[in-house]
Amino acid sequence: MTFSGEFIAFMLLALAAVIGGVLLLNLTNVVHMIIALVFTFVSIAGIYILLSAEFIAGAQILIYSGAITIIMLFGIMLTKHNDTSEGKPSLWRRLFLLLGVLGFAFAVYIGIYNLDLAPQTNHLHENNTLQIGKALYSKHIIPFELTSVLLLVALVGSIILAKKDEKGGE
Amino acid sequence: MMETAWIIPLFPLLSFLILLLFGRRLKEASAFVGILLTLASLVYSILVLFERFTAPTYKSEAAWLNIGDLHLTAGFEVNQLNALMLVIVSLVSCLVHTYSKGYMHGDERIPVFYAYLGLFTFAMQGLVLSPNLLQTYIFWELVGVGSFLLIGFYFYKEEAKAAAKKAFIMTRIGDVGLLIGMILLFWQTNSFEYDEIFKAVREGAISQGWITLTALLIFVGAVGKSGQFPLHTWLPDAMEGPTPVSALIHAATMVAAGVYLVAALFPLFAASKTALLTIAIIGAFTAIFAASIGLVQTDIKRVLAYSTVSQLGYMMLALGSAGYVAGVFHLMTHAFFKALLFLAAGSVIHAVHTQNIEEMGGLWKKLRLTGPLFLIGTLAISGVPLLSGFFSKDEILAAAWEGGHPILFLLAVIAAFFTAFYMFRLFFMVFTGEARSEMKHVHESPGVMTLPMIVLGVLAVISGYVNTPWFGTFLGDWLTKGNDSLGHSHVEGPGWIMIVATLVSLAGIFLAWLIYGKKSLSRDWLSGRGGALHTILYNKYYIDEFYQLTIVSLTKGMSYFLRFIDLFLVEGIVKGVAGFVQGLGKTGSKVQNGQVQTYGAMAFVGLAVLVVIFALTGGYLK
Amino acid sequence: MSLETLQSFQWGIMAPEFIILAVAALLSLLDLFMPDKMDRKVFGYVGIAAIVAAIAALAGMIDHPVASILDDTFRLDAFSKVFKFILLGGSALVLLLAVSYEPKEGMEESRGEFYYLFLTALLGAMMMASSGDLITLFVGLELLSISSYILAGIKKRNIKSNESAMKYVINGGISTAITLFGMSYVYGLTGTTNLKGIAGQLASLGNPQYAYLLGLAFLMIFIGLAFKLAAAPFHMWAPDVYQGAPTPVTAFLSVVSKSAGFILITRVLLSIFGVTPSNGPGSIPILLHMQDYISFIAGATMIIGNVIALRQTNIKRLFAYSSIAHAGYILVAFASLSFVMFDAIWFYLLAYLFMNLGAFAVIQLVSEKEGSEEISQFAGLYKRSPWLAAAMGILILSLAGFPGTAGFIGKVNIFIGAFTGDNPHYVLASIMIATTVVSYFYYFGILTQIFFRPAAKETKFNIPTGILIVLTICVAATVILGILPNTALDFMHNHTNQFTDFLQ
Amino acid sequence: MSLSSVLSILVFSPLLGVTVLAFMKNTQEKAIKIVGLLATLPALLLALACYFHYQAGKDLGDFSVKANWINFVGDKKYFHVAYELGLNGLSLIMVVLTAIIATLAAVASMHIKKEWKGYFMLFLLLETGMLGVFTSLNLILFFIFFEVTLVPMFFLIGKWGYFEKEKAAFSFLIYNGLGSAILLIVIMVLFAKTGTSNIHDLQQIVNAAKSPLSGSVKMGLLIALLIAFGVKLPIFPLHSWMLRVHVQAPPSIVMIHSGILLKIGAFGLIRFAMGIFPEQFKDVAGVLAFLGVINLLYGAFLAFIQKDFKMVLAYSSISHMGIVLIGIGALNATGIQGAIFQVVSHGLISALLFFLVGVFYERTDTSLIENLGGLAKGMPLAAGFLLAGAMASLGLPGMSGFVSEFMAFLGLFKDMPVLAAVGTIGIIMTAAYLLRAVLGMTFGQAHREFAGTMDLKGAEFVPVLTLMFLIVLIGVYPSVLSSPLKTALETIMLGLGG
Amino acid sequence: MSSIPASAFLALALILFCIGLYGALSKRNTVIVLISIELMLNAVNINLVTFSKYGIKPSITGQIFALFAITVAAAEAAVGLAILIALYRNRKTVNIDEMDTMKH
Repeated sequence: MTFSGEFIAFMLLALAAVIGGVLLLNLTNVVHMIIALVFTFVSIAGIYILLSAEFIAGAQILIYSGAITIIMLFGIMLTKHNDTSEGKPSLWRRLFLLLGVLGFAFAVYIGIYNLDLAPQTNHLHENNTLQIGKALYSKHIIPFELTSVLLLVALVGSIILAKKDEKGGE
Repeated sequence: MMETAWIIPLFPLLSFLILLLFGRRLKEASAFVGILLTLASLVYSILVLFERFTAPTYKSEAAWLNIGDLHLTAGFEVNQLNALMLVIVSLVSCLVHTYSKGYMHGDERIPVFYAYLGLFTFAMQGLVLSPNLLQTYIFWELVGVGSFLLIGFYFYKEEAKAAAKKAFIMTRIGDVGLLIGMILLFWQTNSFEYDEIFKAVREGAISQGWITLTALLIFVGAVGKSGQFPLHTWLPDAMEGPTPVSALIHAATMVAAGVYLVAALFPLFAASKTALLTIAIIGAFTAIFAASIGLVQTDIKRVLAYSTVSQLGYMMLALGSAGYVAGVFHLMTHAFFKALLFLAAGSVIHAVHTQNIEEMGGLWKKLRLTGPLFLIGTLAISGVPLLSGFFSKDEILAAAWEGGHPILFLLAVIAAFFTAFYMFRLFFMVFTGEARSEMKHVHESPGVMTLPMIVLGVLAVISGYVNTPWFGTFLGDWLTKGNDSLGHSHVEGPGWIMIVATLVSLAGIFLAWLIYGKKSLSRDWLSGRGGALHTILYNKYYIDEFYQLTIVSLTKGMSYFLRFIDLFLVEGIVKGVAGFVQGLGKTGSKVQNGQVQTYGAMAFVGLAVLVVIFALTGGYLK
Repeated sequence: MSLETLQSFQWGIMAPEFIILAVAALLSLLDLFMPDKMDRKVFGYVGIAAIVAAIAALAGMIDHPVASILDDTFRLDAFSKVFKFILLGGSALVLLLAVSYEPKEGMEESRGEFYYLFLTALLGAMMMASSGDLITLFVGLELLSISSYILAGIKKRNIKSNESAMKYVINGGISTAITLFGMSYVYGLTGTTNLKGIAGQLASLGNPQYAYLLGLAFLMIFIGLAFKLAAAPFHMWAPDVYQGAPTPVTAFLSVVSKSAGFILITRVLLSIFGVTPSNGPGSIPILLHMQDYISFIAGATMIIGNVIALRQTNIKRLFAYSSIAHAGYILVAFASLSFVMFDAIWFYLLAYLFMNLGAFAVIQLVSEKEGSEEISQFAGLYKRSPWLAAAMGILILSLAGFPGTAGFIGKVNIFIGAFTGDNPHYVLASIMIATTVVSYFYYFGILTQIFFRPAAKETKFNIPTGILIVLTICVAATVILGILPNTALDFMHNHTNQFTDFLQ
Repeated sequence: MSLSSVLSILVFSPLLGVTVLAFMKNTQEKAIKIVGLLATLPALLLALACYFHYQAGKDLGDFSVKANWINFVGDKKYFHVAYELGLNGLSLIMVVLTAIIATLAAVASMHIKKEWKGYFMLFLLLETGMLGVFTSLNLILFFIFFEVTLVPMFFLIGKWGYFEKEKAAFSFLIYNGLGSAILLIVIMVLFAKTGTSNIHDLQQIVNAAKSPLSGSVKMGLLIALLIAFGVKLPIFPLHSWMLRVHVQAPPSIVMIHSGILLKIGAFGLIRFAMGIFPEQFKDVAGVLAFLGVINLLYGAFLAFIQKDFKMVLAYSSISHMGIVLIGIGALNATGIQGAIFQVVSHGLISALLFFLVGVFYERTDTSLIENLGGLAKGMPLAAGFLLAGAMASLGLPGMSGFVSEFMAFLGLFKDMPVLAAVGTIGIIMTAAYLLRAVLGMTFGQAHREFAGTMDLKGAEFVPVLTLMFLIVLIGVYPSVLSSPLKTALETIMLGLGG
Repeated sequence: MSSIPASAFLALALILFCIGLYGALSKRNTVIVLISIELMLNAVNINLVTFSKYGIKPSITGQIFALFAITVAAAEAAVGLAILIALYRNRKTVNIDEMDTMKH
C-alpha cells in the first residue's frame, strides 16, 4: 500500500475515531466523555466521505454529532449533570469482559484480515444523494414507511415517558 | 370307594368352612360338627383301606395348572402307604377331636379351635393322598399352617406367639429345600409325578449326582417338618399349643410327614447310597441327641416332645438303613402310643393345671384311668416286649444292623436305653410318690377325654402284631407288594438283637425306678456327677442360643447393613442429584444479580466463546 | 419507479398490516382529540376488532399463492401466513387481558397510548413474519422492539416498570448492534439485502474465508436474535423485564414477541445459511455445520431456564424462566432441522400461546387482586375459585407437557423432528426430557399452592369479562389441541403445502 | 351396542362419573361416595363380560377398535396415531384386575374424610388412565393414559395423604415423571424411526430383516425401557419413591397404587420390552433375573426391621416385584406366566393388606407395629384376614401367591439354578418378616386403649371377602388366569423364538 | 482503484464496535451506556458503507441500510433516554448498577 493522500486521511480519521472511543472509556466526567465521542462521530463522517457516501456522512454529522449528542447532553443535564463519580465495576467482570472482547475481536479479525472481496467498479459517488433517494422511495418504500411509524412510536413513547407527571406526584 | 377317596379330605374341609362361617353362632356345638365330620372321614378311610387290601393302586388326575404346553396335574392316589397313613391320620384326628371336646371345654374360641383342627386334618389327608410332589408340597405347607395356627392358638401369650413364628419359619427353611429339590427333579424328569420320577430313576434318566442332590434337598424338607437335627428346635417350643394339638400334630401326624415323605419317595432315595447314609446318620444322631435332652427336662410336654424328636430320628434311621417297612411300621405304632401319651399328659395337665413334673407326683391314685393308660404308652415307647413299640423298634434295630453301620446301631441302642429311662423317669415322677405341690380338685377327666385314650391304649398294645417276626409280617408284605424298590418286607436280623433291645429297655426302666421310683439312688447322683453335662442337656445343647447368635444376628445384621445402603447410598445418590440441580439453580440465580451489564456481558461473552470455538475448530483456520 | 408501477403491485396482500396500521393511526389521533376523562378502554376493543379484522383478512388469503411486493420487501407465503395467525391471535388475547388490567399505580394517563403502541408492536412483528428483505426485517424488528421498550416502561411511576424498561432497552440495543454487525457481513459478501438474492449469491460459495466470515455472521445474528427469544446466553434480561413490566406486556413479550423472534430466526437463518456451503461447493450448508452450536444453545437454554426457575418465588419471574425454557424446547425443533421443523415450531408456538396466555390471565387476576406477585398468593385458590384453579391446573399441566393438553403434542412434534433423519439428536432430546422433569418441580409447586395449601382469605374472585374470555379460549384450545391436535395440524397441512414456497 | 365400542365405554365410563360429580355440591358426602362407587361399576361389569366372552371361546379381536386420530405430518402414510384399543389375554386380565380393585378401592374410599368430590373425580380419572394403559394398542396412546395416571395420583397423594404427603407426592411425581420421560424418548425414537406407534406394526418392523434400527440402538432403547418400567415396578435402586407413597398415601389409594400402578411396570416389560425387542431381551434377561433376586432379598431383609407396618408392606412390595422380575428373567413360558400370575396375585394381596391397614389405622390412628399388638382380641375378623393376607403374601399354597411364586422359581431354576437357589432365601425371609409384623400387630397382649375397637363392619366386608375369594380362587383353580393367558403367552414365546 | 484496503475499514469498524461494547458493558452512567450502544451501531454503519463500496457486489443498498440503522439508532436513543428520565424521577439515580431491585 502506498501513502496516498487518501490513506493519510483515513489514518488520521481512524486515529481520531479510535482516540475518541478510548477517551470515552477513560474519562471520568460524563460531559467530557460525550464531547470525546463527538470527535469519533465526526471522524466517522469523514470515513463515510472516503467511502463515497456523502449523504450518509451528512446524516451522520446531523444525527449523531448533532441530535444524539445533544439529547444525551440534555439527558445528563436533566439528571445528574455534574456526575463524575465513575465507579469501576468489579475487577473480575472487567477482566471477563475484556477477555470476551479480545476473543471476539480476534475471531472476527482473522475473518476480515486480508479480506479480498475483488470489488467491481462502482458509481456510488456519482449523484450519491439521488441514488439514495431513488432507492429509498422505490425499492425500499415499505421499510421507509415502517420507519416513519417507528419514529412516531419513538416520539410518542419518549413524550409519555419523559413528560412530567401532571398529577403532581413530586 | 377308592375312586371317591378324594371325598375323605373334604369332610374336615367342610368342617373348617362351616366353623369359619357359622362358628360364632354354633359356639360349643362346633365340637360336634368337627367330631362328626372327622368321624365320617375316618369311616371312609377305613373302608378305603379295606378295599385297598384287595384292589390295586388307584390313581386319578386332572390338569390343574397349564403353562404353555406344560400341564401340571392334581389328583389323588391310593396305594398301600397312602391308605395306611390315611387311616392313621383320620383315626388320631377323630380321637383328638373327641378328646378336645372335654379338654377345651369352657374356652370361648372353641369354634376357631375346631376350625383349625379341621383345616389341619384336611391338609394332612390331602398330603397323604397326593400323587405328585407338587401337590404334596402344597399340602405340606398347609399342614404347616395348621400347625402354626394351633401353636399360636393362645395368641395372647407371648410364648405362643414366638413358638408359632418359630415353628413356621423353621419348617419353612426345610420347605425351601424341598421346593428346590422338587423343582430340580422336575427339570430332570419333566414331571412331578411320583411314578414318572421313579420311572426316570429306574431307567437311569437322571445322573447319580442329580439323584443325590435332589434327594438330599427333599430330605431337608423332611428334616424341617420332622424336627430332625438341626431344624428340631421348633418342635419342643410348639408345645405351647393346646395339648390335643400336640398329640395330633406334633406327635402323631404332621411331624411324621417328613418320614412319610421319605417313605413315599423311597425309590428315589434308595437309588443314592449317599442320600440314604445321610438320612441314617441324621436320624441316628437326632435319636440320641434328642433323647439325651429328654433325660433332664422337667416340663411334661417337653419331655414328650424330645421323645418325639428322638423317635422320629429312629424312623429316619430305619429308612436310611433301607428299612422301609421298619420306618413305616414305627411311624404307625409311634402315632398311636405317642398320641396316647400326649392325651394322657393332657389329661394330667387338665387335672393339675401345671406342666412341671417337679410339682406333680402321686397321681396314680387320683387318676385311675389316666395313670394306667399313660403306663401303657410308656411301656410301648420303651420297647417293652409284647407291646407295639417293641416290635417296631426291633425292626428298626435290625434294619440298622443290616445297614452295615455298627456305630449307627450302637447309637440306636443307646437311644433306646435313654428312651426307656426318661419315659419312666417321667412316669415315676408324675404318678408315684407324694405330690410335690399343693393340688386341689384333682379329678379324672370326663369320659369324652378318656374314651379316645382307651382306644389309643388298645391300639398301642395290639398294633404291633400286624408285623411281627412271630405271627407274620403281614404289614410289611402288604406294603412292599408289587414294588421291588422298597426293599425286603422284613429284615431278618440276628436273633440277639431282640434280646439286646429288651435288655436295654429294661435296664433303662430299672435305672429310672431306682432313682425316681424307689429313690434308692439320689437324683443328684447323676446330675451331680456330670454337672456341666447336666446343664448342657438342660439347656438343650444351647442350640437355640447358637442360632440366635449366628443366624438371627446375621440376618439382622444384613438387614441393618442394607438399610444403611438404602438410607445413604440409594437416597444419597438421589439427594446428590437433587442437590446438584438445586446448586445449579442457586448458582444460576446468583449470576442473575440484577446488573443489566452483567446480563449483557454474559450474552456477549457467550457469543465470544462460541465465536472463538468456531474460529479454533470450525473455521477456515483449521 | 412510476406511480403506475407502484399501483401494479398487489397491495391487497398487505391488508392485515394495513388494517393494523390504520387502526393504530386512528387510535393515536383519537387519543389526541378525545377528552382526557373518557375511558380509553374502548381503544382496547377497537384494537381487538382491528386484530380480528386482520385475522379475517388473512384467513381470506389463506390459499393465496405466494406473492411479493417490491422485490420481496413484503412477501406473503405459507410460512408468513400461518405464523401471522399466531401473532395476531396472541395479540388479540393479550389485548383482552390488557382491557381488564387495572394496576394500582402508573398507567392511567397513558392507557390510550398503550393500545396503539401495542398495535404498532404487532405491526412490527407482522412485518418480521412476511418480509424477504433484511432491511425490512430489521426495521420490523426494531419497530417491535422500540414499541415493547415503551410498553414495558409504561407504568412510569412504578420503579420496577422503569427499571424493567431500562434493562430491556440496554440489552435490546446491544442485541440490535450485534445482529446488525452480523448482517453487515452478510450484506458485504453478497451485495444485497434480499434474502433470495443472498441465497442465490451464496449458493456457490467457495472461498473458505468467506465461509468463515459467514459462520461468524451466523453466530452474531443468532445470538443477537436470541435476545428476542430469551434464549441463552441472551436470556438474562427476561426475568427482570417480565417481572417489572405490566402483566399484559409480560404476556405479550413472552408470547408474541418470542414468536416473532422465532419467525425471524427461522426465516433469516434458513434462507441465508440453509443453502450456503460451509466448505466449498457441494459441502454441507453452514446451517447444518452450525447445528451443534444451535443444539448447545438450545440445551443451555433449557437447563438454565428450568433450573433457575426452581428458586423463584415471584410468579412472573417464574414464568419468565419457564418461558426461557420453552424457548429452549422450540430451539430443539430448530436445531434438529428436520422435515417437520416448521410444523413443530408452529404447533409449539400455537400451544405455547394458549397455555402461557391462559396462565398469564390467571396470574394477572390473582396478583392484581392480592396486590402481590408472590407464588404464595395462589394458596388455596382451589377453595376460593375452583374453576379458576382447575383452569390454571390444566394450563400448567400443558406447560409441563402432560398428555391430553396441547403442550404434549407440541413436544411430540419436536421429538419426531429430533429423532428422524440420519443424525438423531439423542442427547438434546434427553436434555429436553430431563429438564422437563425438573420443571415438574416448579409447575407442581404452583399446583401445590393452589390445591393443597389453605387459603389466607376466603373471598371469591370476580373474574372480569376479558380475562374470562381469554381463559375460556385458552383452556378450551389447550385441551382441544391436546386431544384433537389435527384441528390445527390439518389446517397447516392443508394450507401450507409443506412450506415448499418458503424459498421460492 | 356393538362389541367394538365395548372397550371405549369400558375405558371412559368412569369419566361419566367425573362429569356427574362436577355438578354436585361438595357437601353431599353420601351422594358423592355413592356416585363415585357406582361410576366404577360399568367398567367392572364390562370387564367381567369381556372375560367371560373370552372364556366362552370367542375371539378377543371382536373388541378391537381403531379410528384415525392424530396425523402428525401431511403425508397420510406415516406418522399418524390411531385411536386403537384392543385386548389380548394379558391385557384382559389386567383390565379385570383393575376394574375389580378400583371398585374395591372405591369402597375403601368411604374412609376418606374430606373433599370427597375432588377425591372421587381424581379417583375416577385415575381409573380411566389405568384401564386405558392396559387396553391401548398404540404406544403413544399408551403413554397418554400412562401419564393420565400420574397427575391424579399426585393430587390424591398430596391432598389426602398423611403427614409428609406433599413430599411423597413430589417423590412420586419426579421419579415417575423421569420414568415416563425415558419411556417417552423410547416411544418417540420408535415412532420417528418407523413412522408408526402401533404395537403390532412395531413388532414387525423392528424385528424385520431390514430393521430401521441398528442392533445397538435397539439395545439402548431396551435398556431405557427397562429403566422406565423399572421405576414403576420398582427395581432396586429406583424404589425409594414408592416407599414414601406406600406410607403417606391414603390406604384406598395405595390399594390402587400397589395393586395396579406398580403392575404397569411389569405389564410394560412383558408387553413392550419383551414384545418389541425379543432378541435383545434375551441378552438382558439374566441381568433382570439377577436384579429380581436382589429386589427379592433386598426388600425382604429391609422389611424385616421396619417399625411401621406400612413400611413392611412397602418393602414387601419391592420384594414381591422381585419375583415378577425373576419370572420375566427366566425367559421361558413358566417364568413369564409366573410373573403374570404374580402381578395379579400381588395386586390382589396388597390391595387386601392395604385395605386392612386402612381399617386398622382408622380405628387406632397408628400403624407402628410396636404401638399395636393383641388386636386379634378386639377385632378377630380383621386380624384373621390380616393373617390370611400375610399367608397369601408369603406364598402359602392354596392361595394365589404360591402359584405365582412357584412358577417364577420353577422357570428360573430351569436355566439359572444357582441364582434361583439364592433367591429362595427370600421365601424364608418373607415368612420371617411378615410373621414378625403381623403377629406383632395381632398377637400378644392387647393394648388397653384398643380394647373397645370395632371389628370389620358393613361395607368393609365387601373388599375383604372379594379379595380373599379371588386370592383363594386363583390359588386353588389357577386356570381362571392361565386359560385366558394361553394365546398371549404363546405369542410372546413365539416372539422369543421358542 | 483505492489504495486503502477494505479490511482497514472493517478493522476500524471492529475496533469501534469493541470499544462501544466495552463501554456499554462497563460504564456506570446510563447515558454513557446508551451512547456507547450508539457507537456500536456506528461501527456497524461503517461496515455497511464499506461493503457498499468495496463489497463483493457494490451497491447503494448498503448505504440505505446504514441510513435505516442510523434512524433506528436515533429512535432507540431517544426512547432509552426517555425511559432513563422516567427512572430518574423515581429513583434519583442514573447509575446503572443501582438498578437492581429485581434480581435472582
